[in-house]
Amino acid sequence: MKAFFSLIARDLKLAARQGSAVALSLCFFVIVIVLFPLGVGPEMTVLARIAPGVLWVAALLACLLTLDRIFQADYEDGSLDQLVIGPLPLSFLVLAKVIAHWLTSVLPLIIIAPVLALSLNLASDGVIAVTFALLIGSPTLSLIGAVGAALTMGMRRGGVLLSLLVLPLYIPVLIFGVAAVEAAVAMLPMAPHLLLLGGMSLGALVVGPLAAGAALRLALE
Amino acid sequence: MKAFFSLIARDLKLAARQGSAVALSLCFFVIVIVLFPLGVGPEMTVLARIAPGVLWVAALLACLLTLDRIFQADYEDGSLDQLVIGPLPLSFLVLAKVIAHWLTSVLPLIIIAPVLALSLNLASDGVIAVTFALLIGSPTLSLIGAVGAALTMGMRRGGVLLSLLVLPLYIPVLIFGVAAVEAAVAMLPMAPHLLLLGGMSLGALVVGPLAAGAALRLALE
Amino acid sequence: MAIDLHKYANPRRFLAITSAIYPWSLALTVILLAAGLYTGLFVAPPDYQQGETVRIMFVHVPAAWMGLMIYTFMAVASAVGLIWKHPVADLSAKAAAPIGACFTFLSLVTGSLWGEPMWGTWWVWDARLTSMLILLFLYLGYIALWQSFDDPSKASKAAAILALVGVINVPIIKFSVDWWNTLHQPASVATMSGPKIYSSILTPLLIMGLAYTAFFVTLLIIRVRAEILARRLRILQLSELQER
Amino acid sequence: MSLSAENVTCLRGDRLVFRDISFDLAGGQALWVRGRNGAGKSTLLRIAARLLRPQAGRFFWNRTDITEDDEPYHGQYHYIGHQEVLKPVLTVAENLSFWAEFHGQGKASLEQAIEGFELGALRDTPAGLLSAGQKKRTNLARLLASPAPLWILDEPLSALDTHFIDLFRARLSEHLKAGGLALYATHQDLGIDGSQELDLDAGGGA
Amino acid sequence: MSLSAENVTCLRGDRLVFRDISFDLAGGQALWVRGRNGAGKSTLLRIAARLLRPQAGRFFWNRTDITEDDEPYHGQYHYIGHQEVLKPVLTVAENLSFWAEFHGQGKASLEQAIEGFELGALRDTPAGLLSAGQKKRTNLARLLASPAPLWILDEPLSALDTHFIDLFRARLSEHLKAGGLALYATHQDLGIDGSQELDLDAGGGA
Ligand code: HEM
Ligand SMILES: Nc1ncnc2c1ncn2[C@@H]1O[C@H](COP(=O)(O)OP(=O)(O)OP(=O)(O)O)[C@@H](O)[C@H]1O
Ligand SMILES: Nc1ncnc2c1ncn2[C@@H]1O[C@H](COP(=O)(O)OP(=O)(O)OP(=O)(O)O)[C@@H](O)[C@H]1O
Ligand SMILES: [Mg+2]
Ligand SMILES: [Mg+2]
Repeated sequence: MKAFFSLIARDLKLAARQGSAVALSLCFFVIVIVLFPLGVGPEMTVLARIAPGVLWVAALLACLLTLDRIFQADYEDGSLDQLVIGPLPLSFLVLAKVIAHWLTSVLPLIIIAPVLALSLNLASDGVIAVTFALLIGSPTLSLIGAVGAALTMGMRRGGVLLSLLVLPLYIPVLIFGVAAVEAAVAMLPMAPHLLLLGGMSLGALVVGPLAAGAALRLALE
Repeated sequence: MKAFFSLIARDLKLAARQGSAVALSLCFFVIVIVLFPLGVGPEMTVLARIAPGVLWVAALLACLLTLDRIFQADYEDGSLDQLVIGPLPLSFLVLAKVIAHWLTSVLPLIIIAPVLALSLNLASDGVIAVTFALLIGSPTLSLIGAVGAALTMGMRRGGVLLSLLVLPLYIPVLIFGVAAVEAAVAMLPMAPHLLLLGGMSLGALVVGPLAAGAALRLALE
Repeated sequence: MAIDLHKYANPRRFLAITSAIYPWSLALTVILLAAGLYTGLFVAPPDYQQGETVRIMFVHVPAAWMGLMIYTFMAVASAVGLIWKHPVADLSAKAAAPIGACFTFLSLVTGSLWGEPMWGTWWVWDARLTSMLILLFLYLGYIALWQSFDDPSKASKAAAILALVGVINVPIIKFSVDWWNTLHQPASVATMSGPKIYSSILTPLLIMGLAYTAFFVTLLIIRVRAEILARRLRILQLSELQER
Repeated sequence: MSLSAENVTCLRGDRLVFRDISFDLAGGQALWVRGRNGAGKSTLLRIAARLLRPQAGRFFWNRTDITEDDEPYHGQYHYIGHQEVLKPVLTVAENLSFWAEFHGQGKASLEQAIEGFELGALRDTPAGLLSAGQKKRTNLARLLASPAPLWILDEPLSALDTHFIDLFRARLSEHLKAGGLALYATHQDLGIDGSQELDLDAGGGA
Repeated sequence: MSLSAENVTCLRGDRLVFRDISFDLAGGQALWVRGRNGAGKSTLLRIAARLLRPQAGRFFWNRTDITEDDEPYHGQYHYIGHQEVLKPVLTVAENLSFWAEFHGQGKASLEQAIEGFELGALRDTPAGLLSAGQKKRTNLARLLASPAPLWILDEPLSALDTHFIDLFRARLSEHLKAGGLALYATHQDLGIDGSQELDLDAGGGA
């Protein structure tokens, strides 16, 4: 357990010290959302219409982009070798890394999402919905992403393969996430969608670390 | 001159061998454009309305993401030290790297853009316009991007800073690029917009390599 | 301006000259600010459409001007610093950036405060507003770049490169309203054909503009002097280190 | 404690790196793995650290077969490879204290590691600013930051100056005296008393 | 040909690495830069390769001052640092031939480099698969892939086995005999006749 928490603590410290992980995904998220109105034009109705989609797509992409950081840096400088031969079972190792990833790369997006949603002229029910939906759905993104990251680690065409592997698995999250927001905007109940998102997160919590652990062992040999 | 072309040739060979650069930006571009209809919903009119914006934003982001590759890999393995003390003047060195970047990371997007534009239900005039606008405007993206990449090379918060520095400079390209497409769709002349884009590319061709060369020398010291 | 800076860029002379100017610019700031606020808030008539909210203009418009002007100033100072290697030019660019960022931020905030009564929303993504936001990003990038280097002489060169490349955005921001039809007002004071508004509004506006400029000069002097002293301290420390 | 290998054979890609390597190492002993460049020293050490799987052969830890199930071997060794395993933005002390904690150790062993490799003056230097030899020492200090009976060391001397080579030799001797085991590959003779030698050159190399 | 330095002083961060270093090197001579870990050897070599700027001091190439304007010095030297400068996906031959071409050389000098460091058997191996010593040799082979009068070498021996140390010494002697210059930092004595020594330990180190 001490190893588990010390690993999370180290990753958080590294993120704070280097800054790049936290800020990169956040910055990317904000940039996408700032660029959209510029590209699409300022009409309020159009913006409000596409806002849930833009927010979710931006969050998905921001997450996708930071996935390779889960293991890559440790792999390159040899730390991963040392982590793997250490006392922590592989799936806990993955879990610790995923938690650190979610805290540094995903949580900041969720915190800033309401402001961006408002600026896109989303109705206030939608703003709340998008925040909740992200909170409940996004752990799936990190967990599934870790499997992809472990599978493609150290590979030559890693980046691409990672996107191709992970993306199809992200689509359900996108669809239910957007559905939840649109339901809220249309004053329909959004609980069913949120429950589904939660269910996916729980499933991913069980499957993700195991699969990613196995993939890690493979990739290192 | 031999040094110049051998550097371009090497970068192209590396890209072909590793694949990741070409495919990553391409893959990202396609993914953004595929995700959009999923997030926004399949209504043709909405899609056609936002298509020019989505295409340009996706191209901008794809380019932004590959920028750090211009110098980072060579910096990390020590090649950049060797390149800098070699026979090529710094601004030509930058130019060679930018050309390789554009060929491997931007040109593929432009080639596939018409297909994606059609899939977003853009009018055929718009499809032609978007291809031309990208062809004329995108060198600016690589050239300005190189300045940002050189300025942030080897920095701790490099990735984020790079986006923050480069993004504001990309906005004019985005605006005129979208304007060109929308003009074409509305049957208005798009030549003025294209001329402006071309002018920017020429300006960037002069300023970019000089500024990036100066930045490189700074970063290496 | 470039020539002037060039001539007075020697730090010692700069310190001497600025200590002479400083009290005057401080006094000017206070007087102009008082005059501008008085004429703006009490003398100028309320607008027949906008009512009393029009008075936000006297804060908003000069702040927007300053945001644009200070970035231009930074670019010029950077060029001087790069070409003639004058340390004071670099330092003034560095010192001006946060001030410019504050003015830009002020214009954004007052603009949105004004937008709520006028357009019924705090924020729209029109060209003028967005480009002002982008200007804020430019300032932030510039400041972040300064902070990313440990070595000030490197930082000043890197930041100068950025300021010079970034200055192309200033005209785009200035003319964005003329080039695209947007919600926001087109320029009516600083236009090619001269001002187009009544003098009862124009006068306080111009006074406020001057007041902001004086304020900027005052702040700039304070900050550059602090920078020069800090750098001297560092040089002292380093030479002490070499002695050891 | 003991580590033994029986007829270990390794292929990498299509290339036979070495075949039928055996050794038997008891507590207090060291094994010097020698060989030309490319002979397969690093490969053998990575196999011993279970970071690579051999094509054939068996491994025993304390006479228990660990070829398939390495449970008893887990956490019994340290591996120092060619890579420095340092995070450039963390200081020397932060880097080491993470590894100490990760292996369940506290402050005390951190201090021991810093003293053991004379890193006191560098403790608050970010690892990215260290010189080559300073990095190497920090990496070696992981050996003391958490105790483990077996040390697997791939070229531990490279980049060290003569003073620190002596220092390292002293640390290694202490470890052996306390009953530890070591497996090391160097091009230079370390001169550890009673260390066995394993020469891979019989098997080739390029 | 000659390279000389006068009173070179270097600060990194706020740390004085060394001060008032001077040397004078003529064609056919080598300078062995010695010093403890952290003494500043790599720093001095990077300064000589114009990859770092010193705080103070002057450099002369062929008696011309190159402190400000290094035009005459450009392309006159090779620098081999700690990093391997290899692209893992390119083969040994491809890596070397790029550097040969970049410096305007053709096939002939590539062959010379490959032979000179006995890389023939590895020519089509991707650099990513090489062992540590093989990487080092490929990196050193850049010295022969394009000619330059001055060689600046930072720990050229690390990871090499005794055979290749001898081979490298032979290449260096040939270079010096042909009138070349060399500046090298090693912890081990290379035993080059008539090489000067520059000991940085007077200035400190940690
Ligand atoms: C966040 C929102 C806003 C931003 C970023 C913004 C930005 C600017 C900028 C940059 C200028 C300088 C124009 C120049 O020098 O050419 C300006 C001027 C001006 N703004 Fe705004 N503005 C905002 C909101 C508003 C609102 C809501 C109004 C009122 C309807 C308004 C009215 C004006 C007026 C009247 C001028 C003076 C134009 C002139 O005469 O030159 N602005 N604003
Ligand atoms: N992944 C791989 N695929 C194929 N061959 C490999 C691979 N990795 C290493 N080799 C080859 O295996 C051989 C042994 O490599 P190893 O790194 O074990 O050598 P070494 O004895 O440590 O040499 P050095 O003294 O140079 O460090 C080398 O010839 C190398 O080219
Ligand atoms: N960027 C930097 N900022 C501050 N200090 C630095 C920086 N880079 C190196 N140093 C310090 O400068 C000193 C000299 O480093 P250098 O790499 O030149 O040593 P070296 O003689 O090559 O040592 P080694 O034998 O270990 O390679 C070291 O103490 C190092 O910690
Ligand atoms: Mg080895
Ligand atoms: Mg060194």
